[in-house]
Amino acid sequence: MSNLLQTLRPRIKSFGESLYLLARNKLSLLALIVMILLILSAIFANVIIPYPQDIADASHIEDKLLPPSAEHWMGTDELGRDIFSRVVYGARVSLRSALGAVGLSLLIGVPLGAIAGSFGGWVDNVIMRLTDVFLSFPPLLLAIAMVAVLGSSLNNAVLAISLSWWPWYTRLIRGQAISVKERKFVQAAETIGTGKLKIIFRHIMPNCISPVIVQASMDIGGVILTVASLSFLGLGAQLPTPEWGLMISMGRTYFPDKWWYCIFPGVAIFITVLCFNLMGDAIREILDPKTRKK
Amino acid sequence: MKKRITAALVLILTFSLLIGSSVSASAAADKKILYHVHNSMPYVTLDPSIEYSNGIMVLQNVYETLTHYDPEKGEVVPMLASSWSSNEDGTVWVFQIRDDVVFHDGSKLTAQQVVNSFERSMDLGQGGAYIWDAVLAENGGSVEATGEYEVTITCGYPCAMDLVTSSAYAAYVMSDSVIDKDVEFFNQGNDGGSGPYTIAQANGDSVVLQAFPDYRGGWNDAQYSFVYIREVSESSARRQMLETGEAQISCEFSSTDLEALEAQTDKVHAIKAETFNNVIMFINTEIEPGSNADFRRALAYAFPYEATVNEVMNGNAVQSVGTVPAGLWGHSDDIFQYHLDMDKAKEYLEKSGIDTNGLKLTVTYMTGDDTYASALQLYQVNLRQLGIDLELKSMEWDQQWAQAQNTDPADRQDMFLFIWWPDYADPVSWFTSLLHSEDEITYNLSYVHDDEMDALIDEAVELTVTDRAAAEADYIAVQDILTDQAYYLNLYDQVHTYIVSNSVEGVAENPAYSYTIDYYQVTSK
Amino acid sequence: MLKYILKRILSSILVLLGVVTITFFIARVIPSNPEVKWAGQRATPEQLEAARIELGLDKSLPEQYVIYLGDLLHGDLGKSLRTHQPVSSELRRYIPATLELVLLAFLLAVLIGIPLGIYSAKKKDRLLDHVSRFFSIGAVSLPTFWVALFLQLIFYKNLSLLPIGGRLSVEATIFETVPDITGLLLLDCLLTGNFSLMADAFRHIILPCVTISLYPIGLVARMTRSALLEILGEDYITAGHSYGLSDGKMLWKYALKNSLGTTATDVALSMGYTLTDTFLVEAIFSWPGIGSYISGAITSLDYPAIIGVTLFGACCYIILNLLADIIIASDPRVRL
Amino acid sequence: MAYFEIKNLHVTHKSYEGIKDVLDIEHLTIERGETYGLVGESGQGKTVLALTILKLLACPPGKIESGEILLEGENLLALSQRQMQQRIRGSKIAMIFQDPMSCLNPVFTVGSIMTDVLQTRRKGLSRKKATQEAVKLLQEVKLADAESILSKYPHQLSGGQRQRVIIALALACGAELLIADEPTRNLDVTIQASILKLLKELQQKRNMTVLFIANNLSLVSAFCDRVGILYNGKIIEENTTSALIAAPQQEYTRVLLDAVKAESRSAEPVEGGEELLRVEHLKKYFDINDDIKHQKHLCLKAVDDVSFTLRKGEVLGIVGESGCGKSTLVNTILNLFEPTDGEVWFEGKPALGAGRKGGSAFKKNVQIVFQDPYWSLNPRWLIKDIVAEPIEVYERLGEADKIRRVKELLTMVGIEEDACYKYPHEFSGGQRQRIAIARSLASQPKLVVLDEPTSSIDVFSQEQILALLKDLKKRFGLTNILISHDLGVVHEMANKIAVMYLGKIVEFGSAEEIFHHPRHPYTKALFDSIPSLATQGMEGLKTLEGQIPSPINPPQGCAFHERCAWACDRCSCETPQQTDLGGGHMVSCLRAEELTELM
Repeated sequence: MSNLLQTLRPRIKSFGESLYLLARNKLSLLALIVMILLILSAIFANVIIPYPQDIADASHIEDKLLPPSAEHWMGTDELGRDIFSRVVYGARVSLRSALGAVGLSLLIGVPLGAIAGSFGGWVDNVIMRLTDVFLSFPPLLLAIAMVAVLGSSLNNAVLAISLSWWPWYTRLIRGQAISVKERKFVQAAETIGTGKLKIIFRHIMPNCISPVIVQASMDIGGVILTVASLSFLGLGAQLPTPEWGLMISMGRTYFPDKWWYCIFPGVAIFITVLCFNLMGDAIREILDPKTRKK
Repeated sequence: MKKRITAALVLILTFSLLIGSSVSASAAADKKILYHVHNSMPYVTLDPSIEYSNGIMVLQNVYETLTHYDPEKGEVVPMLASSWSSNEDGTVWVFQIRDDVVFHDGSKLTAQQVVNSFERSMDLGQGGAYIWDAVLAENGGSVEATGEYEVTITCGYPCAMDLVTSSAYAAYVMSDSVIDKDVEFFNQGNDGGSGPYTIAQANGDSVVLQAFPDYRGGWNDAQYSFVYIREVSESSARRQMLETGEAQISCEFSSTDLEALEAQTDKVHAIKAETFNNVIMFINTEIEPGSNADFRRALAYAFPYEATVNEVMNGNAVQSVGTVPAGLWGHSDDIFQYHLDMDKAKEYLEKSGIDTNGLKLTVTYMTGDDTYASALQLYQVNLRQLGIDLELKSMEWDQQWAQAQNTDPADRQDMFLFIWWPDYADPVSWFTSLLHSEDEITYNLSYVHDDEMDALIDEAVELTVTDRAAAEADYIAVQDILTDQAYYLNLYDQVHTYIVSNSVEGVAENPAYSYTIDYYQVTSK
Repeated sequence: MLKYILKRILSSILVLLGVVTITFFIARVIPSNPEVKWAGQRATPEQLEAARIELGLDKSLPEQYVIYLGDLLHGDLGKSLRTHQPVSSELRRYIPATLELVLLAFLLAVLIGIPLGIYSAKKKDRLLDHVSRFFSIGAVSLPTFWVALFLQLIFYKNLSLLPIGGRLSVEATIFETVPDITGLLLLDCLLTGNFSLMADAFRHIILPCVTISLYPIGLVARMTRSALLEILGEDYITAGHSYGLSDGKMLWKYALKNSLGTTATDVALSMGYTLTDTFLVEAIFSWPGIGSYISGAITSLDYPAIIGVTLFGACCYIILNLLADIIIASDPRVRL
Repeated sequence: MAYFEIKNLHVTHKSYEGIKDVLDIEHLTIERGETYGLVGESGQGKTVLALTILKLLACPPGKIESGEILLEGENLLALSQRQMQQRIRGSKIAMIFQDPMSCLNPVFTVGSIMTDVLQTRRKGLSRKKATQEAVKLLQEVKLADAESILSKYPHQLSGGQRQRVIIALALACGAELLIADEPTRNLDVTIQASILKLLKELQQKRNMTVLFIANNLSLVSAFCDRVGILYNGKIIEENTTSALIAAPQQEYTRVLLDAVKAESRSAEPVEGGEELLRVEHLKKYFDINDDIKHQKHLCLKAVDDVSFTLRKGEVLGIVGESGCGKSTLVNTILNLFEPTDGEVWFEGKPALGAGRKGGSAFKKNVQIVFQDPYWSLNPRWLIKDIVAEPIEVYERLGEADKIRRVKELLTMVGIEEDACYKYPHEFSGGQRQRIAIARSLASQPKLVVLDEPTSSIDVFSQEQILALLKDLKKRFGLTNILISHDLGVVHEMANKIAVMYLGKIVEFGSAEEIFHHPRHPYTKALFDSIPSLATQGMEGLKTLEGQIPSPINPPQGCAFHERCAWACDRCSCETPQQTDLGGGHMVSCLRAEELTELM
């Protein structure tokens, strides 16, 4: 921590302030706006999209693979369904699964990390070895194994991803916990005689959480990408779910003549992930210049 | 430092872009290469007794069988065997072997080597080895050399051995020099065949075949001295390779790639090959609602046959009539054919008295085949009109199969999308494997148990050898029951469309040997 | 130091054992019938029984596990159910291709990523920074399998500048004697001085390599940038300025050296994800590497193969992780 | 024309709250060879000024609105970064930073850092020459075996050594103006003195001009010719040192003065009641084993055989340099650490080993107030929860009663009741310390430990906090243990003193005894080395030479003998025992008797 300029370094207090800091960087601001739009469209998908029935229960084989046009902004797919509708709806699918995966990993990773960091000793050792084991699985293979056992579905893919993802948070939290443990208010609690568990979960964990939140926000993008990859391999979402990765894998057989089929979902992935990553970076720089996946 | 490395890289890059093509320039002149890109690995093993997969597209050109199925004639013709005969009940078969056959290692073919080859397959008991069931010692069969060029095969029970010996699986004849070798030996690119080509290289994803100069058929300049078979899974990639003229033969294109290619008549032409592969939809007849015949009929009427054949398969398929594909004996065009008819479907649904509200059916299909996915999604839409919710489950074959074999019928799928083809030109496998009731589930995945059918099938198998016409009649009778009861749905027979460079002619696929091309017949213009 | 490394290696082995155990048991609960795969789909019950015995499936799970571990010690990963060949020898055939790809990709990552990171750190919040940030973040935001399709279209079909896939041209495979010393084709060609072949190999590796390197490039650039920014905020940098040291020296000598440790770890840890990408991309460029192999193994649940590849991946990760830790440990600041 | 001159310099800092002035200096001149002291607490803009002069201020968020900084008539603010780097920084103006650790690049050896600096300054200086130069410089700053230090990494050096290296670096390029920004801030008092002396010498030798920035007047009084008081970025008062101390004009200046005029007030001795706490032969060793730099299993003797008794109503002040084991001692008594050996009796009952459960009675009775109120309160909790935490543990109280109790406590420490529903960061340091005190009283303890209770809060609050503590002590008949390096505070609060050195209590006794007749050489040295207003100029400042030996392998015999001015051969072999000089005045020095006369 730099002591020289401490007096000058802003300490984030309010939400407004973080917004202000964020707005100073045009790129991040743009990302923020797009991201909000994405989230909104994900929430209100059914209202926005022109052909809601094309999501699941319709097919117009007669007008399959039409190029983009006034009534089909992104053309139609091999069953004549409106790609625009499906891409927009796909935002919901991707975001939901990404949030699910990250949330689940947090659920597993954070408490473990807090316990490992606070207890130290053999508990710490066991937990950290475990994280090593899970980290050293190539995520894809872990996913494959999971899916092979549980059958392929979007939820199982999400589960699989969380399984390969939680160790990152465990590591991060542990690091935090170790430093927070040294903070005086923890010692104070000890002198007061507060119970160990209460100290871990009421004192230490809440004070570790912020960098993890930052990390999580940065990970969303990556997770969306992974979900797409799994679906691309047929290990994730099942038809006719309009999942972007799945759409690309269907569309690539019609590439390049029917370019629109696999371009638009790809672009959608790119923009979404880009925005989340940009935001993640921005948030990290604002809140906590020190946090990094390690 | 960094600078130097980057400089080096740039250098190599430009350098390579400039002279990269020189390799091809130097060689291609004298030796002609036929480049065949395939959508999946060209082989799994190269062991002629074990391979039970794509490998036959290689082995069929390297090894030979006693007999060979001729699709024009619709019967088996001599290959290594010059002639054969059997006793009237078809339990003893005598094959006369050609005396002018030379293996790639230079040794000459004798009856003993035939015996050794067959016994090798039986001993290993892998891949297609089951075809020798009737010959196995425990079933009272045997293979022996009854002369230098005469092989006598004794069967435990009547069996059309002339058809069996034409099989592309487990029936290849190989030189003694490789009899005791293991899989690894073969996968390293060694072979002991007598066919027109020898294996020059085997790299897992690709194989190089080289003309065998002493092949008894002889060689002319138009034929190719090298054949390069390689996996390129992406349809679009294979298409581009044909467009640029890099490759000469490929098939299994996506509908759009096919359209695009067929349009480019200046570069390539299409060759359609009817196959014995047909796609079937099993229905779990052991539990509600699949156990209800009218309900099954409703399902049958709701399937979008035409759309699938024309739109999804883009004409690379024909709707099945009965279960035996056209071109194979046992097929009849008079068998009843279902067509998409939602009114009839509704009608039968009412008849069945099945309550559809909240009714959910699962269908399992093999991951990776987009045409299945499309067809099923269409089906899904139709069924929804009947108030039935169809859930698509893409699975790896093994899981799919394992689930289908679940001991508790309720834990199995409701429907199962399935592709079947005979290992040799005999319809028997559809009936014995898919329709004959069995005590341990293997391929009867509608779980049919129909005594009438069983009786007919057993009879037909007996008759196959002695009175083929009668056998054919029985099979047709079975198919009538099948379609009436809709135990499973016959969806369509595949048509393989090869895209072939205009510089090449003589490409043809033999339906009895799926995906195999007799490169010996292929010549350049 | 030595003691520390030994200790780390020991724990790595422990981790590896964990991986093996988990994969082994996962593989066993996956619903599949290995004996059928071994004996053929239409095999008779007798043949199936024989296969079960040959594969040792008749024994109890713990027994099988012990046996498997025993074999593993002798480097025996069992036989592939599909190809009936020892997995170890098959891996030996496919791994070099993948390694060649990944190593080259990481080389690119370092050559492009680090300078990029440095410059955008130097020009923080100026245009160049925004551009490079956008690029590096964009690079990690692209679905690789998607990029691959485009590169093919552009460089093969439209420009017909580079081959569409594979490791060598047909003619090269058939007529040239391909050297096999290290298995890294480019290197082997260099060693044997066969430059025309090397050029051919190089033209083939460009596209897949570029595709795969996107992710690490972006990552390295980002990490370098943030690491540098962090360090440039430290007191000793200000102090250095006050002694009149030049900015260049500060950046290139002081800051960079300090930042290497963190960057190295991040790159090492990101390896797993890069491997995943490789699996996806190899299929598209029909690159005869571990990716194509695994996808084959997966479609037929050939679990000896799957475990083999998993172990390979785990080893890569563990080794890289070890290296990273050693890099950090060699940093004088660290006193664990 | 003055040598160095600042004319209405105005610096602002832009942040979310808007633009705020950090510096607004109308006029400041320093003549050549002069030592100018700039005094103010942290946050008053001292560092900003230093950085501005060198043009190293981060802009944005900082911004130099207007003004001139003239060095020999040349306006530095007009120069470009490049010119600054080439002509001014290092060669004309050099700076010494407050935190010696963070100011040396940890991944380079001292040698390479120094040669770098030397070579950039003097073009074409060979590495060999540069190294020789470096050695010279290090010797000049009185670093023994300079060669070996060149090959060391910063973290391998002690604080004092680092600070000397930094000074050497500053001198490296022959700067004439030296800006010393609290150069002794993070150093032990005894080291502090020697560093100051060194600076003084160097200044005279090289006849440099020094801008000395400090946060307390006593240092400046000893060191500087003229003093300026910096408050809210403005110089509110300026005068020659003596004059300023004699007649401060501003209120703020007065407070600053009071803060260091400790001797003025002293605690009234209380008649100790019955014994409350007895510590017997308490030991706390820490195991050190280091994976990376494969050292063999070592142990650090943080607390080494400490015994004392504390009676009801007493206030025991524990003094000693940092690392002497004060805090460890307390933490061990408080059961935060497992003691390696020894006994602690509370009200005649064993307080240790009783473990978590049995100990709770003891824990209830013994509470602690920590040094830094910023980290001693959980930032994520509401004040009510923080203060109520002990109540939660020891009493079953309804929400309503709890709140009532909390409010009582808060009013008691002078915090308005509606603080309950606020978070710590909404309060100033002083207020937080009050809240911490409220919490410590919540469980109605008998013994309250005060760990540097005032050292990290502004001078204004310090007074009030001390007053509050005294008051509370009276009201509840509390007994206190007070840890502080600030003798002023100890003087004011404590009526028993324990002087610790390397984990041992070297002297123990009543406050006035020890303050007025210190018997242990270390105690004496400790007191002398602390600059006070009394000592004008550096001469009065006694220094304690040598580094504090590492507690990992303390010297044989008397741990202090290496630095002791009175040491004799006996000291180096014989370990002194505690001897009572009467009136419970214990000293562990072999020559205690004879020294009474000598010192």
